[in-house]
Amino acid sequence: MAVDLTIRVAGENGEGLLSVGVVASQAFARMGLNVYSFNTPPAEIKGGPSMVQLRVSDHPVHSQGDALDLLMAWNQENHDRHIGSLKSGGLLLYDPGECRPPERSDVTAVAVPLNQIIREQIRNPRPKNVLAFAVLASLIGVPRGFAETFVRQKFQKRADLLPLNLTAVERGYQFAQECIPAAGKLAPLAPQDAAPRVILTGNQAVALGAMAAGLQFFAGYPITPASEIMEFLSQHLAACGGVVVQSEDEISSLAAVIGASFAGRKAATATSGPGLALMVELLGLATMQELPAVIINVQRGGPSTGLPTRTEQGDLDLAVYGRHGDAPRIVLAPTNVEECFYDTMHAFNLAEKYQTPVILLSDQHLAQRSEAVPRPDPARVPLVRRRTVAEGTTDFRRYALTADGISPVAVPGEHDTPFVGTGLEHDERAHIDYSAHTHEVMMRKRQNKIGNAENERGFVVRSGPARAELGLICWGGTTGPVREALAAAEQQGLSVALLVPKMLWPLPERAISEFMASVDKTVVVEMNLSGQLANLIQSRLCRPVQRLGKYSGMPFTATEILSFIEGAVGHHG
Amino acid sequence: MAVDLTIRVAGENGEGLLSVGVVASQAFARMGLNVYSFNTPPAEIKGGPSMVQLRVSDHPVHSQGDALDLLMAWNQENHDRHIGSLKSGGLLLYDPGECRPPERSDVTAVAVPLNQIIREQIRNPRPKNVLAFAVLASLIGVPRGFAETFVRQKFQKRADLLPLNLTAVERGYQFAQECIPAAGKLAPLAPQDAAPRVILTGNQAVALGAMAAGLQFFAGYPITPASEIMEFLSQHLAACGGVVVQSEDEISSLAAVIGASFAGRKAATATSGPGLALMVELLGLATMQELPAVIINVQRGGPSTGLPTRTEQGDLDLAVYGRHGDAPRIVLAPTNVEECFYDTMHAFNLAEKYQTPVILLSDQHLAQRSEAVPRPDPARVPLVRRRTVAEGTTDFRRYALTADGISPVAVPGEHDTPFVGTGLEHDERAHIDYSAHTHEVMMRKRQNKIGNAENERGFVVRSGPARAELGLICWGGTTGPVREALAAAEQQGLSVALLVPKMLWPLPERAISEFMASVDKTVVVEMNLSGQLANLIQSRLCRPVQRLGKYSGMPFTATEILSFIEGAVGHHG
Amino acid sequence: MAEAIKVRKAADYRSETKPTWCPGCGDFGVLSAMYKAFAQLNLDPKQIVVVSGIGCSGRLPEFVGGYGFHGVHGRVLPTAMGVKLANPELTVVAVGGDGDGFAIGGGHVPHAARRNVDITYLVMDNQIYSLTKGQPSPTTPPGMAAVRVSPSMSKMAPAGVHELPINPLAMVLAYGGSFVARAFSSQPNQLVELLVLALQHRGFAFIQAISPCVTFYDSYDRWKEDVAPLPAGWDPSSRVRALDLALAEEKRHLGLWYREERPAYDETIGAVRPVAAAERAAVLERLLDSFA
Amino acid sequence: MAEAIKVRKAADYRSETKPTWCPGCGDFGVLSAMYKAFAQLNLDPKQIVVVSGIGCSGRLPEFVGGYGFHGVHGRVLPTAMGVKLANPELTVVAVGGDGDGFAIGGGHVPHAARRNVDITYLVMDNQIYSLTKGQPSPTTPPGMAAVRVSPSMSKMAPAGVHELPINPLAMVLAYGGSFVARAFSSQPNQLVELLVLALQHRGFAFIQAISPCVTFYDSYDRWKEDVAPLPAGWDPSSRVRALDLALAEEKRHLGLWYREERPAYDETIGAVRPVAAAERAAVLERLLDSFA
Ligand SMILES: Cc1ncc(C[n+]2csc(CCOP(=O)(O)OP(=O)(O)O)c2C)c(N)n1
Ligand SMILES: Cc1ncc(C[n+]2csc(CCOP(=O)(O)OP(=O)(O)O)c2C)c(N)n1
Ligand code: SF4
Ligand code: SF4
Ligand SMILES: [Mg+2]
Ligand SMILES: [Mg+2]
Repeated sequence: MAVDLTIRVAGENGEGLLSVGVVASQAFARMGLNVYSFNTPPAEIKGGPSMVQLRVSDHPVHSQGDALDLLMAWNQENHDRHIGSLKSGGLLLYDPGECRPPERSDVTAVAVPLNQIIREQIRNPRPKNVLAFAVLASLIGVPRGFAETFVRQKFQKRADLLPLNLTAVERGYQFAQECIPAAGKLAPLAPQDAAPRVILTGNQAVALGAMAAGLQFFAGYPITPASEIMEFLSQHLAACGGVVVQSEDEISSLAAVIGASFAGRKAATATSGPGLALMVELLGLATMQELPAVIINVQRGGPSTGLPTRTEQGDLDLAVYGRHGDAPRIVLAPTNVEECFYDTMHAFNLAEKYQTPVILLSDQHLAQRSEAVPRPDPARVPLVRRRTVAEGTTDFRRYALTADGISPVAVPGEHDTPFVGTGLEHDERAHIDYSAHTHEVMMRKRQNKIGNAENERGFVVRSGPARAELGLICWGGTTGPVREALAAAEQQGLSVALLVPKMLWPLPERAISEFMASVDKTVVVEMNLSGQLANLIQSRLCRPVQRLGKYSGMPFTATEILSFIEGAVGHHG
Repeated sequence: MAVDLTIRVAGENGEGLLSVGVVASQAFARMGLNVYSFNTPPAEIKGGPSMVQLRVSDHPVHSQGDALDLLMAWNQENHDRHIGSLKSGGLLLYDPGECRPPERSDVTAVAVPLNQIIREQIRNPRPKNVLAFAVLASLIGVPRGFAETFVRQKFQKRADLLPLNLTAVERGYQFAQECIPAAGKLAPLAPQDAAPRVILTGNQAVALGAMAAGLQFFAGYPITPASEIMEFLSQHLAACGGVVVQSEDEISSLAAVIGASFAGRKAATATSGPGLALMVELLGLATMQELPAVIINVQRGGPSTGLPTRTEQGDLDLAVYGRHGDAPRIVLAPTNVEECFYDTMHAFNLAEKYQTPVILLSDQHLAQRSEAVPRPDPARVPLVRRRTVAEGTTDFRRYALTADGISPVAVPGEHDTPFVGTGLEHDERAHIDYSAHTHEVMMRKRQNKIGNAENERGFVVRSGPARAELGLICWGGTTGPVREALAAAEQQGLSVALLVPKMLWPLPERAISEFMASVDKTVVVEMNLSGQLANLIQSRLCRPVQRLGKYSGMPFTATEILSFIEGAVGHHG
Repeated sequence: MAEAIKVRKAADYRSETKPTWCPGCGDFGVLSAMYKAFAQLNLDPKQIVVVSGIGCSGRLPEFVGGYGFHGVHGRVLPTAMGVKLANPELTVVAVGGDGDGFAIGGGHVPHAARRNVDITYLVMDNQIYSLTKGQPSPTTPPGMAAVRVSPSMSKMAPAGVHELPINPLAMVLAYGGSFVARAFSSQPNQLVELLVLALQHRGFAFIQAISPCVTFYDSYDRWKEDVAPLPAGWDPSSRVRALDLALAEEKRHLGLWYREERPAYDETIGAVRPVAAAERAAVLERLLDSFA
Repeated sequence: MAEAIKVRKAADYRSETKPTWCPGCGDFGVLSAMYKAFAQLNLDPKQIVVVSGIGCSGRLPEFVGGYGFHGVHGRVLPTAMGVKLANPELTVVAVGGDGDGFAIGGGHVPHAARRNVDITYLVMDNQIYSLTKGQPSPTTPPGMAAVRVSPSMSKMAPAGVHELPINPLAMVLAYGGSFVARAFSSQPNQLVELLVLALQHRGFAFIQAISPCVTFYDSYDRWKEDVAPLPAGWDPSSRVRALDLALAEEKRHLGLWYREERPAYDETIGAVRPVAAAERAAVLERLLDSFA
């Protein structure tokens, strides 16, 4: 069987702990291994218990992993917090200067005196992260030469720190090789010969996807866990001729985005639930004026300020129904870091094509974890720009009633056919008109136009057998663990299929309906309490689905879903 | 058969036209007649065509009426606009100085030289409204003495204007009696001996209901068609010890309401779609802190700024689903002016009892029309105040997990058990807590608490036979015309039943499900395009409903619904 | 291509839509001043974007024959900023009412001013919410017995308005506004002059245009008494002096109160510039390299 | 009932929750000054409501043993107004950060000031968004090379901040604030003094409390250089003088800049007063009569 290790390092926040994850992920990815890492930031800004978890494998991994193969505890408090998650037979590395000798007898416990090595052999606290990395790297079979090369590259620009860190690599390898008994050694991961990879968080992938899609204007307001998108773009968008504004609030962010879109540019904002809530009025304006705009919403635990650093899929209702009056829009949800890149590109394309706001739903776990993914190729998604008025048009009608509901637009500075966009009801010429006829016609135009987006291809992914006892439907960040559970269930011979709609509005009714017809029982898996996608499906298809919800602030694990599957179909197996 | 007249007066805005409606409604109501009146304000502030429509009957009326029995046209433009609505055999009164002789031969046309009488006999343009009223009153059999007494009372405080207006009454009666041929006389309405009545608009009824419920703090921001609620309360709430703030925007309105509620007071705001959209973030806070608050939302045509002076039922989705994270609340919708009073009282009671925001959905037509209704009796709804901490409690837990999910609250200045409310996830003591367990428990607490409100009695009204071919479901302002159509259909022997949920969230699933089981086919009638209640029903019950929608900015007429019913079940009849 | 330079007249900026304001509304004066200012600068209508919020005043863009954006209530400044940064070649004019600008939209003013967004912001100040039929606004003066007032106002404030009115000029000066002026719609020549200066100003140009509402708060008579030119020889280069006057003025002084040169926002943070697909692709590849 | 008057010490205002701020955070100084001010006035904890928005600073109410309201980002002022008008007996203190107060919440400040809502509003100004890890705020100074700055800040503003920082004192003075002061969390005695005055002030009392963030923008050293007392013999009765200084100051002057007596909002528009059910019923009947 393939090798697949789940490793957790737990210590005090601020000790360089999180960078162990960064360093190790990069190194493992460069070896061609698959890496999936995440961490839980503490509630406090400084200090407080913290952990980073890495899953490393020679085959693709879709979730953070579950029971730990290896736990490295930097102190007693963190040992106590996490020891329960170590699997029987797993490896515990603990700092004997900070922890009492461990009690569990079903695991291999090895003392790794990190602080003592730092104090006595390195004499500088900074490289503790590299030391920890070296111990781990050695244990999972990373060749020492590789680790050294990697650290050299990493500290290329900090020549002053390089010697210290190289020493840390040396001591780490030395310690692991000399002092860790054979029983502690892990199944070594062989370097892979993989396609080129990059390590990205979901937020980085979204920002890169937006740039690849031709983003020109971004306005945002800081909010956990979406801020990194704006920060990334602030550093890099200018190189592509774009502008980033940190505005005074989310309302102003979306207003500016809408203004920039009116001026013909591709524009976006990024926020989380509380910010999306503030954008509701302006979202309706964008629908009414038929303006492209991309709104990235990184969901966190709600309601209200909720759990800003935890994950949840609680904003689907708001994304779909958060508008006064019937103001349809498009809602997408990528399911992993790689898709964060491509689906963000699609979001811009759909916004331009349908002249509509598009909400892209990410979530804290998807946005802030990192994954080694195949290097994204922007050329895979040809860019779309909005339909504009034909040269020489004299009888310009901004909201011309066309067969597909999409009307050519004029762009200030570009076209000689000025018009006045308005959020009041208007006729084809954009003139304000409250008559019953105009309102009816324009309501249908806007509704049908968005309805047509259901026919876009590539936004529903089906897997598993053509007929199955159990059909799972899930969306967004929940998909990874569901996929893994599905693979395991298939190996057990359980009859399960999976449907993942990446476009959530308009709901791909046909695909879902066909899927439901092909399974005996449908269960919608999502990270919320009320079953928001389940409700949407029932409301459109009138066919009952069951719900598997999680609302603890933590992502599903594959094991949780697998055991659900076993409970649901296992009795036949 | 009972007498039932639909009368329209159409002229230029600003000529005192709208006050004809006010004066006539009041006079007819004082006679014990039922009155239902509405008007369409023009798009411009001043000038522009305008009309007022009155339906007068000796039996209860639930809608604005349909084909006109009488049209009074003050000028040509308005004649042309409205002549098509006059029923065959109806009576047309036109001002011969302003209109050409009319062309329709199937109506009785009578010249009423309003402007000439004003000019030559009264010599002051002001009492044109009273003159028009007098002509109408005479035609429908209001005794002249009654009209005079009424006008005397009306102008009690304007002694200077009284003689002019009495002359107008005299001339009006004289003209009608002398110059209108017998063919033009309408079936006279006899004065009724009815229970005491008041004439109220929906907005006035809501404001009075709020006062009756013990409203102490109101903050709002002007918006059509909700402003009258704030204006009314500004004049009158102080007498009940309350305060009204016109705040700088809707966000600040709801923030202030939430602050006042935290301080233990009954508090409310009123707005329309764009304002509700801005309140979404704070609504989540009220749910999270479990604070009572009443939000009155007077729906208007959407999306965006939409059709501010027209009616629609497009904000149900926003009321139910406008929140990030699973943040349940209660949504109510009264169906007529009388219920605006009582249901507003209920809204406050439910807010206090369940410690939750309650959204009351009205709509432009319901809010701004006036109806003669039985004088409301505040004593019919006993007042509820939130459960507070028991005297002497030492171990105060603000969010104690109780059987019904409702926890006693402490009020600043009143209870010796201070606590800190927060929108972050919190434990029973209101302490911030991000742990999975606390989040799960508190999510369920909030959800179940609101879910229990489904058991409140009196919020679902069923009418018609116990079993029927066709079952209609409607809500809010659509109910009046549906009721009338139902009565007509029953007279035709058509098999139709009606269910009206006045609580829309939590959805009264049991009642709806039983209703659907008792009919062959269910149709949801509502004034929107997407079928928002229909979607909610399907999402909860998974049983298909059909939809009859209207989205023209105008309310349904009973005739429209009747002909739908006839089409749906008529073929058996 | 040699193209004859077209010379435009005020009438060329009229749209096909006839203004819907009440006869006598101050906003007519503002509109015609705007036509004239555009004509003086001979602006190309396709390069003009007039952005507005909601209110009677917010209808103005409809009546101008350039591009227009009639948005939602209170968001005119960030919207206009988006337009300007998206295409710095455009002439962007933001207009609206006192409610739109200082109540619901008041939170955006400091930021437009301190950023020095290169737009003209003209507030048609009628000291009331007109479109909603006459509730008090942030600029409504506390005493108002002498003027004709709407029923809504007397309902909203049965005993008069109690809030201190805001002081728009003082506020914008305190925010760091780089061009601050006041005009009166009944003195159109000055308004045209100030508009021309504002349109030429590189940065955030604020004009408070007194523009009475004849229907809900007919204050023409009062204003005629109340306004005065700025003191003779007024030097618009001192923010402190302008602020002192704004706090202390007895008459409402009309004219250019303050102006300074400071880089505009599209210069400091930059504006959108067209970039070739190949350039964008190269940037992306470099960035992706850094994650490998 | 004769009840012995309880005399409270600062420690009596501590809540059971230990502050979660980073060691060295300026907000500690603000918190302990608040305990002391409450103690000096011997306030009954059950009569105190501390309202806050979101931010590191917004956590303060949690650490105070009175009633507290930790609301959403930027809405502290209208929330506090609601509390105060609902029960004018309460002592209402609004607290928050520079982002909470001047960015997302900036639209509410003018209105709280001009209404003269009787609350104390203390802004813990660290010139940065700390809770979100260090983006620039409306008070971030354009030049900041000398101080330790967060990674977020250097990402958000790779070439420095370009906006003019807002001037909180000038703004609140221009808004008509009736009590305007500045303090420094490292000079706690003065802060206690100013807090006591603010709590005693009938109306809107604004305190800008400089409160450095050691983690994302450690500016202690700069501040130690930068602050100075108000000029000797400063007379806090002139708004114009205060504004002039606010625009021109070279050092950041600490102390009471301005104070005036003016009726508070709960006096002008009134506050909630308990009314007997019978009285309410009578009012209603009278009103209903008018519709008969
Ligand atoms: C979010 C929102 N709230 C309220 C309104 C209602 N509304 C429209 S215009 C207006 C105020 C108008 O006053 P002002 O800005 O001074 O413009 P004026 O009509 O006086 O020119 C209000 C409150 C709205 N359209 N949107
Ligand atoms: C609507 C909304 N937008 C954004 C955020 C994220 N957020 C939390 S605190 C904060 C700013 C904090 O800065 P400041 O107010 O200065 O407080 P500090 O942390 O510096 O004390 C932001 C942007 C939020 N909670 N809600
Ligand atoms: S109501 Fe007043 S502001 Fe509006 S158009 Fe009429 S005069 Fe002008
Ligand atoms: S991050 Fe800064 S503001 Fe926040 S607690 Fe730490 S030092 Fe204080
Ligand atoms: Mg105005
Ligand atoms: Mg701050």
